Amino acid sequence: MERTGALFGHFRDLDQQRETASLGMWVFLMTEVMFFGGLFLAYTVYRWKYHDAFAAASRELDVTMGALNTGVLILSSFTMALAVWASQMRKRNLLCIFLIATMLLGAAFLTVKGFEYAQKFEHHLVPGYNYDFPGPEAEAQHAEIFFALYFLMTGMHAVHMIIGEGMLLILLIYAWKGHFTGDYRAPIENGGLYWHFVDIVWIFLFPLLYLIDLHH
Amino acid sequence: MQDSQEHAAREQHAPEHIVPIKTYALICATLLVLTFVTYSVAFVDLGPLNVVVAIVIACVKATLVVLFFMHAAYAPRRTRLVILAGIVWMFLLLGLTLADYLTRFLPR
Amino acid sequence: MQSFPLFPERASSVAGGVDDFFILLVIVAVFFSVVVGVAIFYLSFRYRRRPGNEVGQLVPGSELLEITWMVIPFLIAMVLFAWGAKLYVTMRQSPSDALDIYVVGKQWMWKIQHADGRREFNELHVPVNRDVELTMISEDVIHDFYVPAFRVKMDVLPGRYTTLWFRATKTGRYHLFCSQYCGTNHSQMGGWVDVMEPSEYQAWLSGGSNTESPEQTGQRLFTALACISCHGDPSERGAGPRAPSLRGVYGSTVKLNDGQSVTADDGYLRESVLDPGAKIVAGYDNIMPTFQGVVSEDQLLQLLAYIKSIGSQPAQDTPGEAGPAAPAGQ
Amino acid sequence: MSAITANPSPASSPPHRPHENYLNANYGIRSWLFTTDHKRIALLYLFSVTIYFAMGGFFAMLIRLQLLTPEGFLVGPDTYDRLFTMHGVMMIFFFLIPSIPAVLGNFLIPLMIGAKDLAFPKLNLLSWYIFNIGAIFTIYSIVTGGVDTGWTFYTPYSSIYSNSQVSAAVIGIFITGFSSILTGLNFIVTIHTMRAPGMTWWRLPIFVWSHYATSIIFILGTPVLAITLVMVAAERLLHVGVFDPRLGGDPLLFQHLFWFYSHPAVYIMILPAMGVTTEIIATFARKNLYGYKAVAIASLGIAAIGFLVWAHHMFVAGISIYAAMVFSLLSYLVAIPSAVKVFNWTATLYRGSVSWQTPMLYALGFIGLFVMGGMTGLFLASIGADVHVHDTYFVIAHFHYIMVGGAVMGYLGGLHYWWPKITGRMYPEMLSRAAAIVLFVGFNLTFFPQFILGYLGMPRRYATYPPEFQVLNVFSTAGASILGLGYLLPICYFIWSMRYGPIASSNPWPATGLEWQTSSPPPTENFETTPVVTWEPYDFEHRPDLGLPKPERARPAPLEAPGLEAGD
Repeated sequence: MERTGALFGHFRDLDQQRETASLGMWVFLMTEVMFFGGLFLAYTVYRWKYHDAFAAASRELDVTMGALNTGVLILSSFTMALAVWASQMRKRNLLCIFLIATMLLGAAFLTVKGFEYAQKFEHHLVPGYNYDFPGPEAEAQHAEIFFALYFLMTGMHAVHMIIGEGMLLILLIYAWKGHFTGDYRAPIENGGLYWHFVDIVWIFLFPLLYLIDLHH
Repeated sequence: MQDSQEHAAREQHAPEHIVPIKTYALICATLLVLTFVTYSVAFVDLGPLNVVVAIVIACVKATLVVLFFMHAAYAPRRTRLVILAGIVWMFLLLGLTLADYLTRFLPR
Repeated sequence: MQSFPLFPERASSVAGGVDDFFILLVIVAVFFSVVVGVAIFYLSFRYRRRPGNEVGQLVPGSELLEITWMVIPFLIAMVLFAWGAKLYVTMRQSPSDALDIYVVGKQWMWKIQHADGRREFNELHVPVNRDVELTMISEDVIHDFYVPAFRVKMDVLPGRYTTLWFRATKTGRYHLFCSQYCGTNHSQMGGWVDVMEPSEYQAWLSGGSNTESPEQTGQRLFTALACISCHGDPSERGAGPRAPSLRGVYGSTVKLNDGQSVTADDGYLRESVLDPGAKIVAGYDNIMPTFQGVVSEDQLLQLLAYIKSIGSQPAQDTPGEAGPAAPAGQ
Repeated sequence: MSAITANPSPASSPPHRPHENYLNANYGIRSWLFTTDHKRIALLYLFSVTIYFAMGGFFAMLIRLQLLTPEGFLVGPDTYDRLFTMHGVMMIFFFLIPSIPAVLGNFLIPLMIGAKDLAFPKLNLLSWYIFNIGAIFTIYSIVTGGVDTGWTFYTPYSSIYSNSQVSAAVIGIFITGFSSILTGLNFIVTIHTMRAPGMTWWRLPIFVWSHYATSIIFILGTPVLAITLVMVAAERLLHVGVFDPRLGGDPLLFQHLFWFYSHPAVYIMILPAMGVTTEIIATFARKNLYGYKAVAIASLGIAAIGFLVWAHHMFVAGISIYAAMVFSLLSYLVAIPSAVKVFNWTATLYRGSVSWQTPMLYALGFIGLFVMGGMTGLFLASIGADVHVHDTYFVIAHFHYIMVGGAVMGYLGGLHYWWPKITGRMYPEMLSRAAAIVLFVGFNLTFFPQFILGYLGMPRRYATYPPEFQVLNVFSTAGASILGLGYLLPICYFIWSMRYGPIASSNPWPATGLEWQTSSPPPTENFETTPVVTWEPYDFEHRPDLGLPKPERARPAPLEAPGLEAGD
């Protein structure tokens, strides 16, 4: 579809176009909810079945890094919200600065995550690769399910983060060219929605994976 | 005819809402505080309440993000309906499956 | 080609009920299909397009009619649901004094052991007019134990016991199928169920060569695997009560050290052998090693048979074990 | 009444120089592969799903041939297991699920609501590419040895024990899932935001309603299947076990996750076919649809309740008996919106002007077969009867009545009905009626004996079977050969008609929908000017623009005996 100014050919007006883009993004995010929902279901079932093994396995995770990462991701959501705000206020430079800040915070999150993964490899906690959990055999097996879910859940989350970083880069380039400080801002707003959604997933992953019965 | 067009117009012309920066900052601070709270509480033995507290705090945080960072508080009703559908369906998945697991070994 | 049946043989106590229900369903299905079919034919002929009837007439809707044809199917559906559910409850509720037979499914055969020890493969001999309960487990993938003449089937799962009961009402030889797809030779994984007169069944049982009953094997394993050194009765062996006695455990309610209690059924006992730390009896420590990889599914079923056999006996008034509720074990 | 000026009326369009339309707007392979026009994408989908249907059909014929004799007529069990798996995978994921939504829905939804295109045209094209990439993975798995797990991919067989190309097939289906998601997303957003002035929700054709309901399932169900397949692939490829029973994993968890999508997926197949049927019945009865609102709400009701019933596939799998009862009760509730639809379709014929043209034959056939498929669904929803017939040929017969008798009949009926709109040409009427009747007869001969086989206890997925089941299997195979020939007929005459068929007018039936208000085939932008809708749906009485005579109030025709003279 060719663009005539900010309006795509098959829309009647800008309002219709904006509403459409926003609704499309929200619908997409609901598919993401269900996507992670499957993992949350698997997690819930096994945590209910193998509570103690899950608690023991959870204690192998680095809570401090997890908490730190939660903070980093919340801050990145904040800067992303500010980026949307800057786009609404039509401030191009501010928009670019906030986008860069978001990207940096996202990269920081992924770096910390990378260190955590490396730790798991060192501690022989990677199922299917070098898994060797200290403890009774049955508990070790159930803990293996925990680590399988840990890697699947955080891995899927990290994949979304990486996609988000790529998306931010593209947004940044177009923002720098001044695309999103006029009437056409849907990509920035939808990018924001996506980024916040990824944040929300982590908000749930953190307590579920890292904070099982730490008081023992 | 007349009202249907009006209705369509209302649907399509939701005014764009600009949230002040102060609100964002406030929400961000709240989220960070809640993160700290959930982290600290995890080390206190509350019995089965630990997981409840953790989930409740996570839900509060997620709600704040959805409402303010994602502007759902200012979004048209249709958007809120979509969000509601997502949440309801996820609970259908969890609830009905757990309905099997939680009753599977009941005496019969 | 030969003559072929249109209705399967009926050889169990539930088969008649299932067939009656099935016939009711057929009547409902045929009734509605015929009503709709005749209505379509009649209306589309009666109001066919022809000169003078080029356009249909506007027919206003009727809420009453809509509600009527929502309520009527709803009521019929609820009757059918209740009927089907009642039937299902009968099928799933095992009678208490059933003959226990153990079934292990694997790709692609059924291994069956009878209460007195006789083993057989892909064939099941049962006495007529006697409740039989199968305790089933799979060594690999999901299988399904299906006897069409009995109208019963149940999936056989890896890692968990499922049970199936029936009471054969007619002697004869009936198909046994695996009805959950399990790989290449799925269609070969089956055989026959032989329903015999009780006397014949006894004769058949004794026809096996020097087999011991699963209980006896289980008792032997109980000693051989040194279960007895901890779980044995102090009165018998003088072993210290490091672990709860297993006498009278089966079917009783067990208090756990986290304050909860469970029923000591097949699933619980299985878990306690393979994953002893999962549920620990109140008052004991988590010291038992796992027997995963040490005992096979067959042996596990034999141990279970032994524990079951001493479970029916009341707990001896052994010292160190108090409480009216039978103390329980791992 | 109608604010838009109808485009070239049949008389004014010269047969040799067709007007500018989406087909002749530009030429060349690139103009098709890079098109964002929903109508061209629909044709791309038509092309793809026809190929996959042919593949699935080919496997089906081999399956039926194999079952001609008890000991297996054709191949060994290894090959047979691959045949039925690939038949199921191709037919379900690559034909039935995309067939009506991605072909007819894609083509018609913007036309029906008076939009120029779907909301996201590029995503629409992307979804076609994703669909085919997924298909390539799956076909790769066939070529390199096939998959033998059944289309249900039950763990632990699929994740640990099977020695076939499970991973490639699973990845293919995972990828294809995203094309469903994008299509569903596109439809939902389009229906919400792109309706023409005056096209209120209660003026939407039922076809659009049913696609809206279908899209809800697409977007809320498909992701669950996607993540489930990710877990299977992770367990198989990386040994990161989630379902592995050796680790204490629960194989039933997979079944819950799988059926959470795959049961509603049945409604993905049947709901659009119901939409097609509704359109056809209203048009060929030339009458307003009886109980329009009830039918519209029933579509949404089926989609919603459809999500609550999945565990009726697991009654004998070892789920809790309490859960089984809840799911059985909920399963029965699906009967109510389904019954509402059937009764309303039937009531629509009352006082209509019924014409037995080809699409109508398919639509009436659809109702009959759907009623039978639906009623036998009651057997499976009730736990007591399901225990016996579960995983037998009864189930096979039941879901083929829904999927082939329902969805495929609806799809073919829809293709005939909108063929003049899609191609601008008519198909041969007598030949197509004959094909419809052949299909109806062949279908029933194939699948009705399987109900009996199932009650006799023949389990599904059997490469060999006890000899007493042979007679019924031979009937079934004989029917399948008729059915197979029946499918060749439409393929042949559709291709013929694209070039040689008589030129179709813009509204040949005539019908009331907006899609018939533009020319056949429609121009790229769909409408010359944005249409304004001022009429209620399926209203033939107040539409002088259709050129029909006024219905006569006094009906002279005397009541005649119900005849059985015609067709099926």
